[in-house]
Amino acid sequence: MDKLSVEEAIQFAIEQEIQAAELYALLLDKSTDPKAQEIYTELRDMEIVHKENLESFDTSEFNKRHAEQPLLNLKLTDYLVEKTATENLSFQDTLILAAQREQKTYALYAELAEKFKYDEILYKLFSLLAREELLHKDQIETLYDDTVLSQN
Amino acid sequence: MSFDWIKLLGFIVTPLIASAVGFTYMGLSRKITARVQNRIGPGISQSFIDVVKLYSKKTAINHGLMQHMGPVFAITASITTLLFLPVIKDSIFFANFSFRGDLIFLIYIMVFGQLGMALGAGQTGNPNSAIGVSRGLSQMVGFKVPYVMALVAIMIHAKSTNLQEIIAVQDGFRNWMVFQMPLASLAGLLAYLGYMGYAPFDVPFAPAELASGPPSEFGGKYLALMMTSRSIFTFAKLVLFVDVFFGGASNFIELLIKTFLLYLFALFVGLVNPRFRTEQSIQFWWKWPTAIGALALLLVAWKG
Amino acid sequence: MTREKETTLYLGPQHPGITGNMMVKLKVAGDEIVKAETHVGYLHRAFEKLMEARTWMQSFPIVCRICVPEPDPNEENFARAVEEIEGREVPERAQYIRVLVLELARLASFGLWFGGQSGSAGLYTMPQWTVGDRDYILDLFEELTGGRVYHMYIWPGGVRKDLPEGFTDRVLKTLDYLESRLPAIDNLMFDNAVFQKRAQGVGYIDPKMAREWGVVGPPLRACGFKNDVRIDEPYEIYDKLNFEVPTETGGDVWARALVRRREYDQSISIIRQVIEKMPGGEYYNKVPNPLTWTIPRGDAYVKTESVRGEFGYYVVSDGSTKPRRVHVRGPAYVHAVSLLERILVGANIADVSFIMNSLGTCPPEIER
Amino acid sequence: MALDLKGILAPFTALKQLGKPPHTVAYPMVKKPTAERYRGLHYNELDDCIGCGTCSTICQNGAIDMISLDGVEGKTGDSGLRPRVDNGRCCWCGLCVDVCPTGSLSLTQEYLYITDDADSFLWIPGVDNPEGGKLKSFYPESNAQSLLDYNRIPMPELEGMERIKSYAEVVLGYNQEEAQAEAERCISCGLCVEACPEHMHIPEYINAISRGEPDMALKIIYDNNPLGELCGKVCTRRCEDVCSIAVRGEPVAIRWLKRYATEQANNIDIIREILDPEILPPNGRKVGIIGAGPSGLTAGYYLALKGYDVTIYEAKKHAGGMTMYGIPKYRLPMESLQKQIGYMESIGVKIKFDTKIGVDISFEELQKEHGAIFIGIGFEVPYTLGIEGEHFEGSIQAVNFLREVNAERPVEIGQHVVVIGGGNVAIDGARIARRFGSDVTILYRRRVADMPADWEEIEGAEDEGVKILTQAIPLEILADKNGKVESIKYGMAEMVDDGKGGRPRPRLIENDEHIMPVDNIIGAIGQEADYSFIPENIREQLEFSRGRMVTGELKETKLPWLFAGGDIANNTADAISAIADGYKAVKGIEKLFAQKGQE
Repeated sequence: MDKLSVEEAIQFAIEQEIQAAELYALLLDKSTDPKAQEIYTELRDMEIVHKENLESFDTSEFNKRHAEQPLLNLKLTDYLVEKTATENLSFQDTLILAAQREQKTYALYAELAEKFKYDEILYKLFSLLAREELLHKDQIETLYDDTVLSQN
Repeated sequence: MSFDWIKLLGFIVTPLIASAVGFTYMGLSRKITARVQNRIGPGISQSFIDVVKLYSKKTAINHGLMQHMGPVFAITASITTLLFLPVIKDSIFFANFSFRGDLIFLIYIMVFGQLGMALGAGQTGNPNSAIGVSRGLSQMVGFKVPYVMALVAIMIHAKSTNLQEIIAVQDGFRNWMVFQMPLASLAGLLAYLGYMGYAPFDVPFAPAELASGPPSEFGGKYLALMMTSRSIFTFAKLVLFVDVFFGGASNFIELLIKTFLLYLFALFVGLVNPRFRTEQSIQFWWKWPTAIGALALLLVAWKG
Repeated sequence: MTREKETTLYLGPQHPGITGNMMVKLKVAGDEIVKAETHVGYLHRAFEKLMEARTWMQSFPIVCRICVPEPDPNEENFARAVEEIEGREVPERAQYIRVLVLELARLASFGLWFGGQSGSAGLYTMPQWTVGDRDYILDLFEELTGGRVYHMYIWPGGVRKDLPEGFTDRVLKTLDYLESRLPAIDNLMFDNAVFQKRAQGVGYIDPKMAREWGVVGPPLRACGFKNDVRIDEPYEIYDKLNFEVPTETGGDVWARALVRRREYDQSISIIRQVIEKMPGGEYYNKVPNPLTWTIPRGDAYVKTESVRGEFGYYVVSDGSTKPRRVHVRGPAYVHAVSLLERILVGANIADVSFIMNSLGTCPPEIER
Repeated sequence: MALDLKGILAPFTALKQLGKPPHTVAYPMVKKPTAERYRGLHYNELDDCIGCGTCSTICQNGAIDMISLDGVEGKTGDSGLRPRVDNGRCCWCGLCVDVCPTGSLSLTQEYLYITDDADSFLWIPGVDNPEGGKLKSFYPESNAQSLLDYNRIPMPELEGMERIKSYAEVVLGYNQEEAQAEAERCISCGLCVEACPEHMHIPEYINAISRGEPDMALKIIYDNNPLGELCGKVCTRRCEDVCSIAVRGEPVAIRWLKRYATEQANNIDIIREILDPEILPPNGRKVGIIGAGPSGLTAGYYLALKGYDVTIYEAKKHAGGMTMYGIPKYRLPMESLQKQIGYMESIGVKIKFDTKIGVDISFEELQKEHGAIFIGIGFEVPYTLGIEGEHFEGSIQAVNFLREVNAERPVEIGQHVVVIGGGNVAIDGARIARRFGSDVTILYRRRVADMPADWEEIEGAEDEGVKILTQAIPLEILADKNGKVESIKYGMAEMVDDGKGGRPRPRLIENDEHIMPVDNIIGAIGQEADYSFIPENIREQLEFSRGRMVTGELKETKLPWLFAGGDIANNTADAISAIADGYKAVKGIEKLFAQKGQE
C-alpha cells in the first residue's frame, strides 16, 4: 500500500466501516442484554451511515467539511481495561469496546495520513477520516461519562 | 364737530391699542405675582395666547338672550368709556369724543359694563353668579361714594368738568392733582382700588367662596369677550385716573409709565392682602375714604 | 340686613374653596347662612374594609392614603396598634426616626394649612409660599422614604429604611430655612390687618361645646384646653422631649391660627431635640414573612396627635394573617360633620371655606 | 376703630420676594433629579427573575400579573413568567420589591410615563425600560432590608465526631416552634411543586405546618406520597434547589418540614387515625408488582386504596428496595421505614418477601395471574471501575458494602479506605466506612460543585472527617503479592467545556499520576438494572434506551399490561422520582382496566 489513489483510499475506508458494521451486527445478534443490544444497534446504524456518506463522498467538498467541531478527548480509553468483542458484553463493556475500536481506527488513519503526507489530497482525506473517528470516540466517551460515570 | 379722518382712525386704533396694553399688563401682572410668590410664572404673552385660544372655541350652551348679550354690553361699555377719554394730551388722533362735561358722563357710562355683565350672569342661573353680581353691585355702591366725592372735588378745583381742561390745569409736575388735592386724590385712589377689583376688594369674584362668581358659567368666546372687555376697561380706568390725578400723558411712553405704575399699585395691594367680606368692604368705603372724600369736598368748597 | 329669599348653595364637591372631596349644602339668605349640611360619599374608598381582605403587611400601604396632608400619623397608628397586639418591640432608633418623621409631617401639614387658611380668605400669595416651602420638607421625605407625599415608611417593627448619610444635617438646614421664612409669614398673615379683621370673632366655638362635642386638636386648644396626646399619653419617645402645648382662649379662627402658628415653632424645636438625641443601633425589628405573618388574637386602641388633633385607630386581630377589623377615628369626623354644621349657622358665606380650614376638615377620615 | 398702620404696612414686606430667585424650576427645560431612594417606575432584571410571582401575590392593588414573554423559557426553578405592572393601578408602595426573593425587581428614579395608548399602561418592567437597570433607586440593599427571612432555622444534629460512634440518626428533627418558624418563611410561590417529580403539594403542607396543623400537613403529604417520612429524611429534594428563597439565602427546609409533619404520627395506628383513609371495596382486579422499592410501594398503596388486589413481590427479606439496603441507617432508621410499610400493609397491600421472579415464581405465571404488572426493580447492579486491578481482594462495590451493613451481616474493612464516586451512594459508603473507624478519602473525577450528592451529605461527610480529593481519576489498582489491594494509582484531571452548555467534563492530564496506599477501595460510580428475569420473548417487545426502559406518560411500556417505574424508567434515580413513577403508573393501570372494562 505504498501508492494509493483517492478512490482506493475511500474504498479502503468504506471497507473499514463495513467491517465495523458487520461486527456490531454480529454482536447484536449474540447479545441477550437489552441495554447492550440498544448500543449495538446504534453503533451498527452509525457505521452504515458513515459508509453511505463515504460512498457519496466528494473530494471537492474537503474544505466545506472541515467545519471544526472542538474535540473533547476525555482520554477514557487510555486507562480503561481493554475489552475484546465477545458475546454478552454488558452495557458498560459495550461502550468501552466501541470507544476503543474508534480509537484504534483513528490511530490507523492517523498513521496513513502520516504515510501519505507527500500527497496533499490523500493526507487531507486521511486526516479527515481520523478526525471523524476521533469525533465518534468523543461521542461514545461522552455517553459513557453520562451513563456509567454518572456519579463519578 | 367737523368730520375728521384722523379721528375716525383713532376710534378704530384706540381700542386695539387699549386691549393690547391691557393684555400685556395682565401678562406682566401674572409674572410679577409669580415672582412675589416665589414662582417663575408664565410668559408675558400668556394672556394673548389664552384669549386667542378662547376665541377659537365653539360654544353649544344657551342660557337665553341675556347670556349672549351680557358680554357684548360689557365690551360695548368698555369701548365707549375709552372713546370718551383723552388718551394722550392734546392729541387729535387720541382725542376721541372728549367734549365738555365728559367726566360726569364717564361716571355714568362706567357703570354700564358692570350692569351688562350682571344681566348676563344673572341669566345663567348659577347661584354663585347671582351672589357675585349682588356683591359686585353692593360694593360698587360702596366705592362710588368716595369716588364721586373725589371727582366732584377735583371738578370744583379745576373749575371744569372737561377732562382735557382738567389735564391742562395739571401742567407741570407740581400741579398734579395728587399734590394739589392730596385728600381728594387719596379718596379717589382708594376708590380706584375698588374699581380694579384686586384684594381686598375682589369680593364679587372670590374663587374660594363663589367659584369666580359672575363669569363662572361663561366659557369660550363669551369668556374671551369678557377678557377683552376687561383689558380695555382696565386701560380705560388707568387712563382716566392718570388724566384726573397724574396730569395725563403727553406721549405714549409717559402714558405707559404712568399707567403701569398705577396698575402696579393696585396689584401690590392685591398681592399682600386677603379679601374683605362684602359688608366689611362696604363698611370700609363708607368709613375712611368717604370721610376723606367729604373732607376734600368741604375744603375745596370752603376755599373755592 | 333684611331677610332675603333663601337660596341653596352647594359648596363642593367641586369647588375651589372646599377642603377635599366633600360638599356642604348651604341655605343662604343673602350672605348669611341659615342652614348647613355636610354631605359626604364622594371619596368613599372603604379603607377599613379593604384591610379586612388584605394581610397585615398589605394593609400598611393603604393606611397612609386616609390623609393626604399628613399621612404619617396613620402609618404610625397602624404600626403601633399591630405592635401592641403582637407585643413586638421597636428599636429605640426607630422610635426616634418615627418622631422625626411625624414632626416633619406636622410641619409639612402646617405648610398646607397656612396656605389653606389664608388662601380661603383670598390671600393667594401665602399658599404659594408655604406650599413651596413644604416641598423642601417633601424633598427630605423623598430622600428618606422614596416618596414625597405617601411615605409608606413607618411600618410594624420600626421603619423601612435607615436614615441616609448626612440626612439629619439636611433636616437641620431645612429647619433653619423654614424658620427664616417665619418673619415674612408673620408679616403677611398674622400682622395683616385685613386678615385679622377676617379671622377675629369668626367660627366661634364655645369651650363647653368643644368639650361636649369631642372637639380635638388646635380647635380644642384654641378654646383654652391644654389637650395633646403627645403630653397626655406619650407614645414613642415624646416623654423624653421638651415642648409646650400652646393654648388660646378666643375659640375663633384667629385663636386657632395663633395656636397653630405656635405649634409650628414647637415642632421645629422637637425635631432639633430628636436629632440631637438620635441614638444608633437597629432601625427595624424584622417581622416574619409578610405572607404568613399572623398576629395573635387581641385588640388595641392607639392614638397619635396629628395636626388636626387626636387620631385614633382601633385594630382587632382574630389570630389570622389579616386584620379582623380596623376602625379609624379621625378628628374630621366631628369637625367636618356635627361641629361644622353647627358653627356655620349664622356665618357669612364668605367664611365657609375659611372656617373649614381652621377646623382642619379632611373628608377621607370621615369616609374611610 | 383705631387705624392699624402696622397691620396695613407690614404685609407689603412680602414684595421683597420680587428680588429673590424663584423656588420653582423651568420645567421641562430644567428637571429636578429624584432622590436616591425614589420609588418610580418598576424595573426587572429579566435574567435574574425566576417568575415566582411573589410580587404579584403581595401586590395589594392587584396591579401585577405574571405573563409569559417571548424569549423567556420556563425551566426548572423558573416558571418562565415575568411580572407585568399595571401602572394605572400601582401605588408604588414597593412591597413587591421588598418581597422579591431574587432581588431582580426594583423601582427606578424614573417616574414620567406619558402615552395616549391606555393599554400600554400595562408595562413589563425590564422589557419596556431595558435601560432601567442604571436608574435603580428603590431596592433592598441587603437581605436584612428584605421582607423575607433568608436564614434557615438550624436543624439540630449530632456533633460530627459523635456521629461516627454509632448508627444513631444524625438529624434530630425540628420541634413545633422551630418547624412553625421555618414554615413561615415559605412564600408559597410553588416553583418547588413544579420541580418535585411527584409534584407534591408543598406550599399547602408547609402552610398547614405554619398554622400549627401538622395533622393536616400529613394528610396533604399522603395525597400523593405514601412514603412522606422517607422523603422527609432522605429525599434528594430538588424542591429546595429551586426554592426562590435560595436565590439569595437558604432555601426553606422543605424536607425537614415534611419530616416534622410525618414524625408527629409516630406509629401505624396514629397514622391511620389521622389519615382516616377511604378504602374502596375490592373490585376484583389484580395487579402484580415486582420490587418493593419506593415506586412499587407507591403504586401498591394507591391501587390498594382504590380497591385493587395488589401483591408486591420482593426478592429480599425487607421491603424498601434501595432505601432499605442502600441508605445508611443513620439517615433512615429501620423503624421509620417499617412504620410506613406497616401502615401500607394495614390498608391491604400484600408483600411477598424472599420471592425472586424467575427463581421462586416465573414471570409467565405472574403474567397469567395478574391483569397488570408493574416493574420497579431499581438499579441494583453496580458499574465497575473498568480499570486494571479491580479484581483484587479488597476492591468492593459500595452498593454491596451498604447492603451487607444494612442487613447487619459482618463486614471487614481496613484502616485506609478510598471511595470512588461523588454520588449519594459514595458519600453513604464513605460515612459508613468512617463508622468502622477507617480513614476515608473520596476520589472524585470532577469538582465538589459537580457532585450529584446532596450538599448536606457532603458537608456531613466532611464534618465526620471524610477527606475529598477532587479531579482525581483512578487509573489502576495495585496489589501486593497476595493479591490484596495495596495502593491505588490516580491521575489528575482538568475540566473541559463540552461546548454544548452541559456540565464540564474531566479530562486526564498526562503524566500527573500519584499513588496512594490503601486497604480497601469502594467503587460507587453508578449502577444499572438487571433485566435477566424478564423472558426473552417479552424483552424483545420492549424498548430500551441508555440502559433504561422506555415508558410513556403513565409509565406504560410497549406492552399494554406492563408498567415500569423507578430507576429503571427515569433518569434521575432517586426515591422521589420513583414515587412519582409509582403514582403515575396507578393512573396508567386504572386507565388500562377502564379500557378493559369497556371492551
